[in-house]
Amino acid sequence: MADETPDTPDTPDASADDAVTDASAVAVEEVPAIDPAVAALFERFEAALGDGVVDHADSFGTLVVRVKPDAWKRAAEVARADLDCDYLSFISGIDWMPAPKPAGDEGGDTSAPVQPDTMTFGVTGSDGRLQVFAHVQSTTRHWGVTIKTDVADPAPTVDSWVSVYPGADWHERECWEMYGVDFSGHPKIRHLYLPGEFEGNPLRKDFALLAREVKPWPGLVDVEPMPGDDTEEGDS
Amino acid sequence: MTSTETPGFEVDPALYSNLAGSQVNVELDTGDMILNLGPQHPATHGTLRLVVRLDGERVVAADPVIGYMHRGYEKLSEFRTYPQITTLINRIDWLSSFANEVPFVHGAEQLMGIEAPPRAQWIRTILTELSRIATIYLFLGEMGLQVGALTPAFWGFRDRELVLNLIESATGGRFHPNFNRIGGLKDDLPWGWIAECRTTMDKILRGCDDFEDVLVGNEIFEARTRGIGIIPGELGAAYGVSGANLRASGIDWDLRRDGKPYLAYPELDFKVWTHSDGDSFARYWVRLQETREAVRMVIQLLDGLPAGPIMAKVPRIIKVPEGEVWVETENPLGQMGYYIVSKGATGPFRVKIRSASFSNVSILPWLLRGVYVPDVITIMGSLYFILGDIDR
Amino acid sequence: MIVQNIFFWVLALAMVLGAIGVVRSQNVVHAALYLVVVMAGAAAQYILLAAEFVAWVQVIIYIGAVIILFLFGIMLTRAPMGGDTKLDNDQRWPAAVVSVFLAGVLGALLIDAFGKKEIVISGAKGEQLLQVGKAGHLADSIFTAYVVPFEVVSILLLAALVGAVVIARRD
Amino acid sequence: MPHMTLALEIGWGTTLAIKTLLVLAIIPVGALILGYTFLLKMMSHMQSRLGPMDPGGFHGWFQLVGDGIKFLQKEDIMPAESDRRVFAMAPAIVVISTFLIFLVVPTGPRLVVKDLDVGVFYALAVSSLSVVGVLMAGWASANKFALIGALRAAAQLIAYELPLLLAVVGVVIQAGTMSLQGIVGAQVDGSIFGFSGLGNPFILTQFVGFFLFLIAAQAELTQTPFDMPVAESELVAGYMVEYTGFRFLFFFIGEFGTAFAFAALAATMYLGGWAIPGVTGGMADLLGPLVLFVKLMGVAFLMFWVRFTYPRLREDQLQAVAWKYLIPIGLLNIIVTAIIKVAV
Repeated sequence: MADETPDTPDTPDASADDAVTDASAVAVEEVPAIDPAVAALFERFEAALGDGVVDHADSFGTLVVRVKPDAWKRAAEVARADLDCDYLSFISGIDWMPAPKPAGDEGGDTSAPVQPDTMTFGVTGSDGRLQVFAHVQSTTRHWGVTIKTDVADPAPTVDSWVSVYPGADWHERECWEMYGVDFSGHPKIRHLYLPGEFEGNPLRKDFALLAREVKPWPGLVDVEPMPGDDTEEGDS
Repeated sequence: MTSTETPGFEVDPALYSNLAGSQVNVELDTGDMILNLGPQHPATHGTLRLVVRLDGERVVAADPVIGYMHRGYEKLSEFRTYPQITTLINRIDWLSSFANEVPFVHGAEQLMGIEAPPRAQWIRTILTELSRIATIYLFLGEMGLQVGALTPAFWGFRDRELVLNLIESATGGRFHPNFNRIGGLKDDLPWGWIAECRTTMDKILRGCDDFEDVLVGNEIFEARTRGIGIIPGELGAAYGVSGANLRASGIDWDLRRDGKPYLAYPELDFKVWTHSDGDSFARYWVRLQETREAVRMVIQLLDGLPAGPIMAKVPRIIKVPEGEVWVETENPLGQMGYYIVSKGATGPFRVKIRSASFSNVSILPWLLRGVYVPDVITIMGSLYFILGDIDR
Repeated sequence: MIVQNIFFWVLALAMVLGAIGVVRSQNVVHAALYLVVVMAGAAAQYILLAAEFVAWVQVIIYIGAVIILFLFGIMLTRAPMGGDTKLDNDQRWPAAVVSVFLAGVLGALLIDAFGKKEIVISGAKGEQLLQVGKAGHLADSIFTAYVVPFEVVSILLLAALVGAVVIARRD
Repeated sequence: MPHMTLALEIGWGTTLAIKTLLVLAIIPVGALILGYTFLLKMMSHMQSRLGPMDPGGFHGWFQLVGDGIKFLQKEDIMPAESDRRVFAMAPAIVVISTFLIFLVVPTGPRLVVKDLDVGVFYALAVSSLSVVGVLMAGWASANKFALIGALRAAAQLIAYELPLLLAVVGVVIQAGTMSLQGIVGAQVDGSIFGFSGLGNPFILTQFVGFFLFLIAAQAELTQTPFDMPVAESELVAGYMVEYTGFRFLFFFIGEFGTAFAFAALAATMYLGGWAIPGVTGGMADLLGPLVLFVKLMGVAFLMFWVRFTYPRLREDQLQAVAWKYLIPIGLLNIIVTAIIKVAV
């Protein structure tokens, strides 16, 4: 999958002055130069975790590491012990599948801001549509690392972090109900936001947003002109 | 008192086990009681439900039940364009909505590779600090209300109004300014605003002194808050408790100083206040100092406000290149972060919203064990959460 | 005298009804509240007997403290809302017999002892009686004629208090 | 001239009616005065509130009337699970106990409903009745918050009745009587180090008792810092949480009426009551109520000042304050007073 992984677009700050009229042309694919601090952090991480690491990247100055599913909990322990990441920022999931368009192309684009139809996997890639990712930080060293791992599509399961970071409790409950990812070792996984009898995993891409089904996205109309951008007045 | 729970939000069933029925107790022990604090309760700032199991007035176990206000912003964000999302995220922490916009807009700007001009950055910083003052100032008053002193709460509302007026006159919105644009700001500051801001800052400083006189120096306030709800720093961090709550536990960590540089903070001179006790009093004290510090920062910012444009050159239809970015800022309630995944469309593919109160509140079951009912209110008040920030 | 007698009978009726309410009530809290009626009736009877101080002692001790403690204890341990049926049992008739018997014995005793005695609260004798009921006279009696019993009772109560604390301690 | 004497010699029935009417009127009026002066005006100034200063024009005089009308209009709601009879009776008991206190408060040499021999004792005894009403309200509401509030009220009463009594005992010893009229008389006739021009207001000799009394009264009235039974931030309104409209108004009147009564008691016992030096006889009867009212407002000001300034103690802290400090201080005060009384 790595071949279609789009790497971080190299967009130095200087380009801000250039008037970019067509944003789609910006996505220049280029191998990024890893920040030395991030590289050093990754070396520490890899030294401790060993072959659990699948891939890594520097995403705007933040180290993103993808680990093997069976190394997920070990990654947390390593982050906490060897990287001094004592602070748990969040644990969440991501569904890389493009959202289906139930009404078809003729019925108007219901999944409004148009997303690509093909499945792509973002930074550090993925093996399947579902991934779990977390961000941990150090309050003393002031660095942070995003850790990702792949989970199986049917019956996704991954180890719980509760024993490493007690705060993982609620995050994992949220991830469980939103993505259907089970966390083995979690003391009592149950609904957090949703009522007990709720069915489905709302944040999966195939879970339709009812409001959009009822009232389709009208499309981009009446774009407010930006200050200093009075070249194209009127409707779009 | 049966354990039958009406269909709805799930409560930890362990809370309901072995509850004494209406039978006569031979021993002197009294039966445990389940008390629902909320979803409608004045101390929960919204619709948080806290199910506590009580032995007399002592809490045996507590389970916060959230989700009564869950609006699914993460899902909604996948169906909105970037400029539309700022309208949504305004409403996460509705007391400091301007500060919510900043990290998101900042993230989108990073992905697009543009940077707002310095004047816009400084005005953003001013408004962020003003939101911080507005939010925390209300806390300073409301904390009095939580421990039973009515008067400071009104002072809090009174002076916050002045700050809200400032925000309104600059942005047009008191609560939901929606003032940030990707690449800058909607407008420049109105004429006369800076002078107005300076007078207001003076009043805020005086108000802080009043709070110090009425609450911090009060024996009853100290008796009610000192040693109540102690969060050990290490445990707090592991729970993801952030902001003043963590700094009150002696952890010297402020994203404005220690995080990736954002806005005008690297150019400011400010002190990060910490307290070693980690109790409710420490949290109050740290926030009090932070309000003063924020006033100092606003004055510095007003002094050094650069001239120039307030908007960078950006495309009319915003399409964000493919990529992922994690942005985090030090918001009034703690660490606010967005993990934005873009696939090159006009809207994000996935937005993970990391809100401060969610993690701050998740420590409650641990923190509330063994305290008295009045302390529950003190602790919840001193953690200072906004329901929108928990439920998103 | 007519007025006093009318008040006496009205109060007595209220007290009897209250007392029946105490034992008949299916709800402990109601029973305790009926007990308030009985106690208040007793206090009013003291006033009729010109024993003003005792009357208010009755109010502050029995209603203000004892009943409050009853209610406090009931509500703390079990506070059934609505009718609680646990208070009834199948020993009603024996209980009725016992209570009628007790009432008969007590009534006979009282009539035998005080039946012929008329309480005069008017004229010189009445004045004297009013003086006896006053707090000053009571205090004089307690601290002169009855000082030893008073102290003994004090020590007894203190011992009971300490004993209660010891029993209630949880260690 | 029978029609002339008719005006002077009023029959006991008429007196009783007048007295009853007066007592019945004094509670709502007193509650209104305190509510207006302190709750609306003083608190509004302290808290920079705009609302209560607005209705009716001048200083928001209409606010309290408006509040009253609002309460009367509200629907009378009883919780479905509540014990309806007990629920309905509870506010009445609270208010009645307040009414009864006023029977013994003298407002002039002859202006007293009934100068009981044990006046002080009587006042404290009937004031403790209100807790029965509070417990009834809390239990009958079928609401856990209400129940906790009621239990707190009961626990508080038991803890605070003692310091209250002990504080009063000092005054009783010094005056040598429990009659409130007698206590006023003792203060009028007393002298300070031989100087009798001002009498001897007991606040000078019994200032410890005065503060004990004020603190304990604050607890008895469930006012901040001892307002745990109502504790609006934790128990929402404690035992009153299920009450609406007229029944709630009863509690409100009871609360402020009792504050009025306790301020009157404190003014009578410690500040000389209706008496001002040099005024006696009919003039004192005429000025007495006014003088008492001024003193009473002074005491009430202290009470409400504390109420609007201080945070609330926790229940266990309250018990600690009562048992560890107030009761020993009260006992000490009695001992010292008694020794001085016997020695001098």
